[in-house]
Amino acid sequence: MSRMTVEQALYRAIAEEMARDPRVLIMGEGVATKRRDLVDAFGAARVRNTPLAEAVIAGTAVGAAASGLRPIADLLFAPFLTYAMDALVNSAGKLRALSGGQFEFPLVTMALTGSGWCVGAQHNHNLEAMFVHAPGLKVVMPSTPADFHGLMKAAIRDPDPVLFFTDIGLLYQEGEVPDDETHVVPLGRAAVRRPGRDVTLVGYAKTVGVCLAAAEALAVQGIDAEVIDLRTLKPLDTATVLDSVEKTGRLVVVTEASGLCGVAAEIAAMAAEAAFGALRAPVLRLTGPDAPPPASWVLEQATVPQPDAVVAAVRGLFGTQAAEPAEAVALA
Amino acid sequence: MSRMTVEQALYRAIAEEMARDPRVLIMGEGVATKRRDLVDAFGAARVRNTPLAEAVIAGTAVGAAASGLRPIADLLFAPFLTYAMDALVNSAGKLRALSGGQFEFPLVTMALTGSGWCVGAQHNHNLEAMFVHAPGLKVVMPSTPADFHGLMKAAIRDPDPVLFFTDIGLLYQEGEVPDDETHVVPLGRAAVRRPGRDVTLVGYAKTVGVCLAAAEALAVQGIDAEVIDLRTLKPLDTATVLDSVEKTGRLVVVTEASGLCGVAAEIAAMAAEAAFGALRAPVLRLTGPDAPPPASWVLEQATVPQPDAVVAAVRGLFGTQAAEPAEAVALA
Amino acid sequence: MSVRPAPSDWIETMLLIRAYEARMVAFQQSGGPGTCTSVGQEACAVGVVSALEARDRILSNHRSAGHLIARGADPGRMMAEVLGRADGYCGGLSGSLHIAAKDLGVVLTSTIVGGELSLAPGVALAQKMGQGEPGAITAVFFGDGAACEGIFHEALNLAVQWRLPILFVCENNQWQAFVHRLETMPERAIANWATGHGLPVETIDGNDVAAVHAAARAAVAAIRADGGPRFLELSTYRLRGHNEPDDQAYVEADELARWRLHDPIDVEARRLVEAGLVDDAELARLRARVAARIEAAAAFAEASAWPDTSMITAHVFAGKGGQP
Amino acid sequence: MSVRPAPSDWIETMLLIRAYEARMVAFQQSGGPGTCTSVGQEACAVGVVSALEARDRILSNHRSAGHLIARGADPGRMMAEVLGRADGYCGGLSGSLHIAAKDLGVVLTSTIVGGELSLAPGVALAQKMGQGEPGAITAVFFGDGAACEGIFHEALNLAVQWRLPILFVCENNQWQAFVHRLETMPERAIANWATGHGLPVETIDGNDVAAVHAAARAAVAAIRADGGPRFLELSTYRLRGHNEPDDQAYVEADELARWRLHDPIDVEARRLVEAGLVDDAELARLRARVAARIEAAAAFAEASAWPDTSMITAHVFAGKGGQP
Ligand SMILES: Cc1ncc(C[n+]2csc(CCOP(=O)(O)OP(=O)(O)O)c2C)c(N)n1
Ligand SMILES: Cc1ncc(C[n+]2csc(CCOP(=O)(O)OP(=O)(O)O)c2C)c(N)n1
Ligand SMILES: [Mg+2]
Ligand SMILES: [Mg+2]
Repeated sequence: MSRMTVEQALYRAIAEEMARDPRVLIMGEGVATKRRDLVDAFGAARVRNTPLAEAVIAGTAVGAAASGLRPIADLLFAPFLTYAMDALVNSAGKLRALSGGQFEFPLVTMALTGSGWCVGAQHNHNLEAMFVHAPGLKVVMPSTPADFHGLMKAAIRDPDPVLFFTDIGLLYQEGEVPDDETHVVPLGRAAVRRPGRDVTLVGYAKTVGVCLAAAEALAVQGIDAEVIDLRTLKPLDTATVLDSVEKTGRLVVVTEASGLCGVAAEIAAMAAEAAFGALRAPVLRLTGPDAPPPASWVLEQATVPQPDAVVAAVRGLFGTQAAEPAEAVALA
Repeated sequence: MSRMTVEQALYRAIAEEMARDPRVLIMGEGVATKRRDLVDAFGAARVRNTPLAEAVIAGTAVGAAASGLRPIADLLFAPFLTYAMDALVNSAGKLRALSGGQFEFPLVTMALTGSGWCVGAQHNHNLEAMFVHAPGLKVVMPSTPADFHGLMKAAIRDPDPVLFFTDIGLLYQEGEVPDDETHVVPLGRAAVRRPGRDVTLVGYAKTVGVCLAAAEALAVQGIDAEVIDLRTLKPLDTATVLDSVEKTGRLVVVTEASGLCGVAAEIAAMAAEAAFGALRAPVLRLTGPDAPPPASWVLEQATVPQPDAVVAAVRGLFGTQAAEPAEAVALA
Repeated sequence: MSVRPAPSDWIETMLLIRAYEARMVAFQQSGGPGTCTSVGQEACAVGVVSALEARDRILSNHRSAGHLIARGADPGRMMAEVLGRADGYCGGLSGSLHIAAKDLGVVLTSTIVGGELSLAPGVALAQKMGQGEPGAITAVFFGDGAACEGIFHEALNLAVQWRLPILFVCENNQWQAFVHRLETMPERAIANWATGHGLPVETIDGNDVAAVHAAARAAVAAIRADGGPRFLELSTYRLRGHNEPDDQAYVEADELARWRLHDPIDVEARRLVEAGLVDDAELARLRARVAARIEAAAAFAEASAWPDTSMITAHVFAGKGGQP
Repeated sequence: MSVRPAPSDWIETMLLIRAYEARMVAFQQSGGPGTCTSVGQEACAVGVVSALEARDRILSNHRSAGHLIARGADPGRMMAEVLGRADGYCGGLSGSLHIAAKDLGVVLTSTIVGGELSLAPGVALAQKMGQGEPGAITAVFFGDGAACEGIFHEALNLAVQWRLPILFVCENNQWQAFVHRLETMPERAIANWATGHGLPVETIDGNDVAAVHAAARAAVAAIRADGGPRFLELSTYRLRGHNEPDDQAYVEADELARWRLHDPIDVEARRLVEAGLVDDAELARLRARVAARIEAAAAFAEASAWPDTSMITAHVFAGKGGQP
């Protein structure tokens, strides 16, 4: 084990995969400037600065992936993906199926999002659900340095297009990462971060920490919460969530992304469909507001569900009081 | 009342609003060629053919809306919106809030989607949920000629950006439309198409007809289904859905769009949250598959939930059998 | 059929494309799916594809029949695809709008205007970085309308900056669906825009197959020599509507009539006759031969089975059964 | 302060911009938010904005301080916005990256590179169609990097086709965040690309405020005269990093040193001194005056309250409380 930040874990994974597979290359606006280490190790041909043109950066990654390379496209911040949507949604996500399976798209796109830097809604927009909804794409959004390392390696090795989102608020968070170069975390497996009997708290990225903090507070109050880190948003590990709900009978989904048609909605709907018999209380969603994340520090903080709000919501499930509307909670 | 197709109702609404408000203009790739009637009535300045460039068409609509005009941008088919995402998601949806309320964006974008023409996934992609998830946008997707007329008029008059989706399968469907030019259907109100006591069927666009057909079949079998047409997907009329579920205790959501993080997920999650006490059975989603809609007629048909699948699912809610997975049903 | 028609095959290949599309029009008129035909643009497809080799890659768009047939695609499997049948090149999932035939090197066909331009640099980058056969290049076909999309410029700039082996082929057929290109761009826009990106640009009579071939062959040789991109603007005309059916009511009659007199098949036939290489009887034999092929193809397509509904999800992801 | 600095105000306005940004750097170094400064580009902002009138509209991007101050924005409210306070131009919701001041005609600022280019044609279309004051035009500021985005070409082409009253102002500061522009485009690319679209293009020394003003004034007059767009490429240099903090380790020292010798404030000061219009004492007085204004502005900003959390949703939609 070595202690490192999420950012270090990410680039260690990329460097390991580039060393392992000569077909892997990385491109983006400034990647060759910012990662001299990769240029020195793997050469300018495999570590490329690009023009400021997300549409063709993504399209080039898609075309190259279908032609034998394994590109990683660093698109910087999630809202910039709006320029890359045709290549990702209409080409990478659809041309395998539309062609009757003739093409394969082993590519990874990287993007930052989430609160933490007060950069406002044109840099901070948790739009991962758009890509979960679109067909043919996989979506990863880890919470620990070890998972950033292991899931990035899995994403690079995966035969399908993977959107890899990094929560800005976690970028410099430290944790233990296995030294073993063969450390890979398979896509599509959630992690139970804290076992519990009474209620299931589901989160991903920075809200995993929120759920764990809430669970500690709840423990003191005699409520034993199980905390699940989704890690991969598509394919979604429904079994782990459903098993937990079957056991606890209560589910609270906590996301920084807004609620409407978000991942929280999917988890809640899935439970109401497949674990209904086990549910003993309403399924709650605590999410970011349905609003563009503002830049002001105090406002940005308020867009993230806080542990006390999770605690209050869970207590509501055990008491008689009705569930409060999710946003009000997020803003409380 | 006059009998007309959805297409006729749409353009009657546009013509009425252009006559009523000189700030309304329409632009798109070929609109001035295809709608000579509008050019003749309102002049070339207000009915504009554009270059083949969705990003600047949408951006121009957004900029013009913030500057005193009321543009309608015809973007043809929903998948082409992927080129217009920055203008719609990052500008129209965010710049009002990010600027502290300095700007207003009264614009409408039009796009076709859905099965019916066998055009494949790059023309047929029900991605409306992406815009429901994004902040600051309104989304409309009607099912009857009268609603296409009344909701288009409301959309054009609305101070916020509205994405108006037209189900290809409904375009030439006929129905009665009020002759009254003041006929406007307010955004944000669902319609109960068929009152019922036993189960709530929720759909929009072409699946409203699917639900109504299923309801007829269920009636014969002694099950009295209530059918709700959402009409507006954002703002969502949660009250009408919840009131119905409070009454029936059973909910089946039927959409052509895929399920993951779709509108069906939102409706199901909302019910599991706010109507849990009333629910007597799992909340089911019958949706299109999580796959790019194929072109082949037989395959395209199979991507749309059919009445018999809805009937089977509802019967499952009354019998003991467990709910089948949505896609299997959709493909059955 | 070879992936590279010899000069002596050009006329028959153009006739085959014309006959194929005439048959698709008939299919549509009898209730079949509407297609975007390339009637009038056959010399672009044949002239360029005949200058490529098997190792090269081709990207196309919604108007792909000519490119596919010139490359040696089986009209029967193409028709089966248009009809949504199991024997189609894409198993019926694509239909007419995104037909790809990887075995023939026709890859990643996209019907999103500009989609082919976003993907071509990646295909060429893979070639440059040692995937596929050495010296291979990528030819990307697109229209004058696609040149209005921002991605056109992003792709050209990247190809120049990264020195990618791409032959950009703009089939300027004067129309962008229902809009004449002069409503959307200045007269000389396409060549001027391309020139602004600093790569060699040529504007050629796209209805003269020999001229197109000569320009394409020279451009391909130049790309193989220095690895950098080249650009061809082929001036041609869409003799039929944007897609079937389309009464072309919006088309200026004189313009259409002028271009009809310059039909690429007539141009080539005249050249061959004047050069004494074929006579009218030979041309009649060729027409009969392609007609027979197309009838056989249509019969094959109509006899082809519908795909199984399991195909809807069979290829969404790489995993078993198309699952993630 | 006027929305249109008179020639005699140019130097003070440039000094004010420089002092404002120096203060933002200090804020960042003491733990405040990092900003994208326009140090070295002050002549672009002052030269162009001084050629505009109150009726005109301005679109800007992430590097907007110069444009705003030249237009007469209150440095105190700008700082308050950067600090996320209630008195900021956007109530603290924007922060530094998308500051708009509608009252001053600085509209729809977008930090999505190219966003301002996508929106400008619509603002100009509204002017052309009678919204706002007659004869008004739209000036859109963007960088050399934005010219690499496809939307740049879509916007120029639309402006030409629709004859929109837009002054395109490309501040070519040689850098695109951490990438030198010569890694992304040919040497003369920007002027060549713009010229390819068929509108009048001029490349000007962006560090000479008088030259920028003269070119902008002529372009604005031409736009008002014939209603069509004009394009200015202002050659300048980003003297500091992309955003704060940035050690510029990746910047070639000689290039930076060369441009430092051509600092736009020094250029203008030299011109004024040589013309006998100001002396060093006067310059010192001006520096002291702007320093005082900036300190007062900083005090105002730091004293400004944090916005209420209700503001997060207050302006999402037009309805009451920002609700749909
Ligand atoms: C992004 C996008 N916008 C619009 C369309 C609809 N459409 C299909 S073909 C076409 C015209 C394309 O013109 P051009 O590029 O000149 O090719 P041509 O059809 O003339 O061969 C249009 C507008 C589309 N398929 N994709
Ligand atoms: C679409 C998009 N891509 C990337 C970024 C990140 N980014 C912000 S400014 C910048 C450089 C822009 O360069 P240029 O247009 O020359 O403007 P400058 O910063 O030099 O003033 C980049 C890459 C962004 N904000 N938007
Ligand atoms: Mg064309
Ligand atoms: Mg720059």
